[in-house]
Amino acid sequence: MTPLATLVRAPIDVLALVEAVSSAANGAVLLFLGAVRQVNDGRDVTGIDYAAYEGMALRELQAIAEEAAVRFDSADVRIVHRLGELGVEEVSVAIAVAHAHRDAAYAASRWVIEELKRRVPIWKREHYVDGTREWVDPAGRVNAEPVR
Amino acid sequence: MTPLATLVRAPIDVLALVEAVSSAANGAVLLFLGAVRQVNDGRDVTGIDYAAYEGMALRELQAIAEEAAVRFDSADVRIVHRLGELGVEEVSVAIAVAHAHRDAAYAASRWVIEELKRRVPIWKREHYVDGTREWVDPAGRVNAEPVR
Amino acid sequence: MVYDASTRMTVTVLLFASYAEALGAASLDVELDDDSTVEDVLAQIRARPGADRLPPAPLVAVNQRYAGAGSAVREGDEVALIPPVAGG
Amino acid sequence: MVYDASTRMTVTVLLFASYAEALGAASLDVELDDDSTVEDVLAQIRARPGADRLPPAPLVAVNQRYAGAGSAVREGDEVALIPPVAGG
Repeated sequence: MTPLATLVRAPIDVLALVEAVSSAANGAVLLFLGAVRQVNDGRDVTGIDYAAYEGMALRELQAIAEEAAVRFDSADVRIVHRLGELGVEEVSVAIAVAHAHRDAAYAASRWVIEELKRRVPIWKREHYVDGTREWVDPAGRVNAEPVR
Repeated sequence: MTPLATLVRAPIDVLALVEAVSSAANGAVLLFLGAVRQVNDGRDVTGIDYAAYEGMALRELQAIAEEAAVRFDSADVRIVHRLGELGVEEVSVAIAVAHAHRDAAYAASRWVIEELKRRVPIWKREHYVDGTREWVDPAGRVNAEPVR
Repeated sequence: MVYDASTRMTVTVLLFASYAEALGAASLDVELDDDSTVEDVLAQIRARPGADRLPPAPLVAVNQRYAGAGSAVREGDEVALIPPVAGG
Repeated sequence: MVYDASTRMTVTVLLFASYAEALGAASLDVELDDDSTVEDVLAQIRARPGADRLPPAPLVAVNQRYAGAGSAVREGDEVALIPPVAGG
């Protein structure tokens, strides 16, 4: 069986993820992909590097997939997050969810990405056209200034 | 450019659909797949055949993709519906949506599948293990009895 | 030349899925006055054998767009009866 | 043998992303009493050069689980400071 969650350093095989959750019982499959945007908050981005506290990130991702199955009536969830350097348009995260019915598939997919963004110890550093790089704090955007 | 909507009689190339909506501006891609379930409303299904009023179905699917772009802030939408005989677990419909942000991507994806089910002239006939086949009426389920 | 208000026309009505099965055909030709409406088309269809298996007011499309009972039907229009849709 | 209530232990604190940059290291060893808490770890970290670039109450994980300021820290525990997460 495909693991519920994985961290990878190469392009994510999204088709394999879809196939992992497809089954004769599941009428709906939802695949969410997060990708690197060229412009973020008005700044020109040339790429992003993702870092993680790998052991804990994997543990949290697995816990999210397992919790989703409990919360959303046995939704079948697989999560892959990419680490390392990504260019614009590359996929950083892929979440595949399958369920008998689409209501639960949409709800579970959305819950998983929000939980991932809330609690999984992964960080991203944006690279800008001027050559600078900054760690992103989603609450205050970039960590350019010390948080006091 | 990939057409906004297509009707096909072979397995849907979901990866091509995802690639068609991916761009440097889109941070979120959502792929919805509808697949044939083995059990529907308690009856064992061996397959489904899909029929369409092809000209109008294509026109409605294109209209839905275009309306989604207007309603959901330039969401980029592609829809493929398969026709003909499908076995259990095969994908009957694929909807790819991309947007700068995931809120709009989820909303647009959900709107598109609901509109498709509401207004696109496509019909399905379920094949059951006992060899019988019945056209499905989503309101009253199967059309086994005359609707009066 | 005298204007003839009662010119007749033939319109082909497309049938699909359960409606095609009920009426035993994928299309039917109906004879209509040339100032007819969707309702006039339906009246003709209801007279056909097997039409008792259709609902009282089936959805109709004219030229591939959903059309109400009062919509005009003209020579050359593509008219279709639309069973309850079940795509997805 | 006399029980020694003030045994000292060394705990390694993992640092990531902006916190690793602020403190100039991917991990730091801190000396603690063996009945210490997360708050005691943070007090040690705050004394290090560069710690002024950390928020007053950074998130902490003990053994790969988020832990409150009062949580116990024991010999051999894996302690980590968690900057604001930005996955996805």
